[in-house]
Amino acid sequence: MLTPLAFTQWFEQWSKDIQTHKEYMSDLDNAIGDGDHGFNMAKGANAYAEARLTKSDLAISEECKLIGMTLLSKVGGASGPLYGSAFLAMAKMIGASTEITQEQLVDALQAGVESIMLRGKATRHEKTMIDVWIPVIETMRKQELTDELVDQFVNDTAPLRATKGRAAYLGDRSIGHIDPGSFSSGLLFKALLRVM
Amino acid sequence: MLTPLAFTQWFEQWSKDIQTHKEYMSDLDNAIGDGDHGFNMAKGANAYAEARLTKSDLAISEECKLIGMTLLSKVGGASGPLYGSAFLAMAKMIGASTEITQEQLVDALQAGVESIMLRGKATRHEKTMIDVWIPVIETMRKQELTDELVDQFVNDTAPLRATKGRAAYLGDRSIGHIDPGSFSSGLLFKALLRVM
Amino acid sequence: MKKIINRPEDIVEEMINGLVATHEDIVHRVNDTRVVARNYEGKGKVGLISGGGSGHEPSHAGFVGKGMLSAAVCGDVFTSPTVDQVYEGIKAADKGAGVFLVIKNYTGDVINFTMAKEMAEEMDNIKVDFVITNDDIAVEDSTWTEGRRGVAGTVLVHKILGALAENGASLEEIKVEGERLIKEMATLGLALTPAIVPQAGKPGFELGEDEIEFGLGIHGEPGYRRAKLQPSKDLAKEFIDKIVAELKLEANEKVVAFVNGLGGTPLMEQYVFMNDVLNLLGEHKLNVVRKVIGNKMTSIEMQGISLTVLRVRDPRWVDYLDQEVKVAAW
Amino acid sequence: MKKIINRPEDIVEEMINGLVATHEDIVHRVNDTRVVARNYEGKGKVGLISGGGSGHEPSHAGFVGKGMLSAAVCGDVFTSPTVDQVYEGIKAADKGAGVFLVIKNYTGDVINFTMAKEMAEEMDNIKVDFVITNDDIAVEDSTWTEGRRGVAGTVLVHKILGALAENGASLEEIKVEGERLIKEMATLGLALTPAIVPQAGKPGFELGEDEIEFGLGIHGEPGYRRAKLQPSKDLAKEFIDKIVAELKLEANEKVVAFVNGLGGTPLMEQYVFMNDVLNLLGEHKLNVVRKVIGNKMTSIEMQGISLTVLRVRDPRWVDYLDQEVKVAAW
Ligand SMILES: Nc1ncnc2c1ncn2[C@@H]1O[C@H](COP(=O)(O)OP(=O)(O)O)[C@@H](O)[C@H]1O
Ligand SMILES: Nc1ncnc2c1ncn2[C@@H]1O[C@H](COP(=O)(O)OP(=O)(O)O)[C@@H](O)[C@H]1O
Ligand SMILES: [Mg+2]
Ligand SMILES: [Mg+2]
Ligand SMILES: [Mg+2]
Ligand SMILES: [Mg+2]
Repeated sequence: MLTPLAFTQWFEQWSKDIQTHKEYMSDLDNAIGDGDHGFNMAKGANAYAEARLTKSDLAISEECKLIGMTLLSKVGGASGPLYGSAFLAMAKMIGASTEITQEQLVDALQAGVESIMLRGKATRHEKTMIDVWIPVIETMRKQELTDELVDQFVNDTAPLRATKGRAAYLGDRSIGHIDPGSFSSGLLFKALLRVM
Repeated sequence: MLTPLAFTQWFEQWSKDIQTHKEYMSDLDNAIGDGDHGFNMAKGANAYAEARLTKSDLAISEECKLIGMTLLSKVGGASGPLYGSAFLAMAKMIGASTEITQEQLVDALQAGVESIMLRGKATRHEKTMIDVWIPVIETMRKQELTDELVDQFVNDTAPLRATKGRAAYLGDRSIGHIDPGSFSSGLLFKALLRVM
Repeated sequence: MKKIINRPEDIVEEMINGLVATHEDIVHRVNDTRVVARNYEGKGKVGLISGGGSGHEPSHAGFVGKGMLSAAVCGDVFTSPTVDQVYEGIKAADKGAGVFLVIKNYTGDVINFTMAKEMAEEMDNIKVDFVITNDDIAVEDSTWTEGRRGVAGTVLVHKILGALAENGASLEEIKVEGERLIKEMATLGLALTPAIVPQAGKPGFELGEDEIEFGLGIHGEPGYRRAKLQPSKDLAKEFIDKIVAELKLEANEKVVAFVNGLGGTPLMEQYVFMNDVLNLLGEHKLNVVRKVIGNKMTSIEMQGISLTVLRVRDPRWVDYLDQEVKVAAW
Repeated sequence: MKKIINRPEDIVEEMINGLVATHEDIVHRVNDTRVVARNYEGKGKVGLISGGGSGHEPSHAGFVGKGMLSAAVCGDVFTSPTVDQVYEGIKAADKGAGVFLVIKNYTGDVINFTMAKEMAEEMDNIKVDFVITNDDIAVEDSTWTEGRRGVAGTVLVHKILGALAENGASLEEIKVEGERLIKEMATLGLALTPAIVPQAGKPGFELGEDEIEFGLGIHGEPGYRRAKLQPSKDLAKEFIDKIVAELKLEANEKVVAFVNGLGGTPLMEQYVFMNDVLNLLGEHKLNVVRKVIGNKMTSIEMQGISLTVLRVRDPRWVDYLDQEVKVAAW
């Protein structure tokens, strides 16, 4: 069972990891995008940490809504509203539950990725964060997710040719580079593994 | 006696020498001005060579007027009208004479430098071409002018502090650099020595 | 990085403050937002909104004012503004006749603007519609990918739709005209030097001493080809051949030529380039009825230029281009 | 040298051609000259002329048109135009009421313009008068030397005298106002990077990666001090302290603040700097009644900025600044 505390810890861990890797993520984005992904996410992580300070005793869905609204209203770019809408979809799916099972969590993540796909008009294999979310969800359903597998999903975005996001403008030249949004999603799921 | 041919040869020699030293003169100007003196003078020299092609049998004063008008109408900057007005003043002084003595030449040069001083509102020791014209004229009167002396007058501008022209904006920092206009005037007088 | 700034993280805030103070007769900042809105807006007029990442000045706030935009929403440098900021912009621009969004085709812009549209529709009952500009033909178009980027041509869309809105056109009419317009324009750009995003502190890419990149986007997105620096004439020819082919322009057609400076290229070079452009368009027997020039859709301090050609399908477009405006930068 | 040009020796010709083609509704080129003149000029109106070396675009041709200049004379890059070209300009601008020259204080400009004045007076009986702008307080003033340079403040002189001329002022009235104006303005500039004169092909000076130069002229003439790059606030403070002292500005006086980009500095930074300038002028309790911003008196692609402050001695100056114009670049 996942408690509200687990969600708080999850997002706090993710925020820290984003800060740690912000330069690297911007470098990844520099190679095939506009070089701001790390800064965008770090801004969001900061804003979340600040917003979190004034809140206590949040239910799980409120916790998801808080991070979702924060990313939506502070990050901008493509990643802000995509992550934002994913967390809002998760909040909606989780509803009033005070604790949730791992299965319920996977369902919520599924709702999240569907929201990303709808907003981003993207499917799998287009070299976006979706290419981490989908295999992560599949593997979690089988209770087989590990840090190594997450890293593998992230790295598997490198050989893909981007057809969505800024990297799509590079066509074939996007091949060989890890997708920055996939990396930040990788951090999200590794942070989740630590609190589960 | 100086013939019209001598004047033609004089100005042609000067034009060539300007072409040869145009980069160097612009470098001098770069140090204490805006770096165009060589290009300005080269443009004038080219225009003079071209204008000269369509003329023949010019009297001395016509020859002076041709180079004066050419510099005035093609060079711009400070040096164009200053040199231009000097040659026009010389033309006026020489008048209808078909040949002139060295003394008459010196008088003409004196009229020339006075025109420069009037237009440039400058006197001696302000680190301008005037600092070559005046000692050259003095020495020519004594029939003592040599290449070495001309070079010395040019080099003597280096220790001066500029109070006229663009170099004046540098104040003390103009000290130690040769004045570009003095250098081109040096070429003028060395070319004159070759035809005298 | 050499810039006249204070802390990189304050640049957008300070820029907006400087901008609204400078042009206080034309625009103001909507309190506590990243929205620059015009001072006087006709009642019952459709609001016209644009925006995007900052760093493209005078786009977009420089085009806010009578006859052009109603408001501009300023994101961080090269980063699309957030949903709630666009939503604030929509609310500020709404005078009862609906709000029209001019969105440049970037994932972030499209998502944030369209989510804001949904919010305004659902929560405030404001009618909102939009057009997505995609004039940059450097990137191949395909419905399966992101499609083409929206670049300098967007400024012509602001001007023409701005005039239309000022003249009282309905949201539907503006939508129709917007969709027609974007089909008739094509842009290509090139860069001589990269731009430095203040927060990154280093250039987004590198170019050799004599190298240029054709087809670069306004955020430093890679272009279609690197090449040695060439005479302006040859650069103009490369662009015009591609644009004429893309728009299938034919002799005697009327066009607008827009030479845009990317920020670090002086007007002197823009005029030299325009001279070549006009000569070449003349060789194609095109009738260039209007010329627009200047730094309008920039990429911070990038040295480079873009050329936009608009086919004048409708003679009124020229009237709309000519119509008087009161904005900082047209 | 990375520039969008053809042959360096053709740059001014091609630029002028591009310029008059782009703004054909406002200006034209006087045949076989380097003179850009306005299309419509009131009969019996004093002609107002400016000019100088090229490389300062949009100065000066971008200010030709109704309400500002009658004609601009374009020299080679950073080189004063020749006497005969200025003379052509005077003839083009003369409509019977005389011609007024706005000359920036450089030996070359002063000599060429004043010799042309004499030619026009003697040969064509045209009444000509002039003012010599010298707003750059970076260089110490002295009647024994060249005095101060004329820089960006010249643009404000064009605007105010242009309005006056348009309203039918006489040559004498314009002279009086011109002389009053130049006493009330002061400018300081700074550079982050040098400019490259196309014909020279290399920078006129060098600056370290984190170095700036205070007081640099618009032709790359050396300034008064090299320093490390500093926050915009501190740059603004250095300039404002010097300008306030020079003009002896006192609390509650009315001033105009003009932030000018030198060519390579994006508008984003200019607004940030303006924000700091306005805050500091506010601290001095000065009443900034008008703000002007943009690349108006540039130095090719130089990155840098200048600040001009004009004390409003006469309230009509503000009206003249506000008066409508039809020019390419105000
Ligand atoms: N259409 C899309 N669908 C899903 N994810 C996307 C899409 N476009 C971009 N992304 C994700 O967003 C990341 C880029 O985010 P970021 O750099 O913050 O925004 P921007 O591209 O606006 O600069 C990409 O690496 C990718 O994973
Ligand atoms: N007021 C003056 N009187 C006499 N000579 C001057 C004056 N000002 C400048 N000069 C001369 O002109 C030279 C510079 O010429 P040039 O570089 O062609 O013109 P500019 O200074 O307009 O760029 C100086 O080196 C100096 O010799
Ligand atoms: Mg990015
Ligand atoms: Mg010089
Ligand atoms: Mg971005
Ligand atoms: Mg010069």
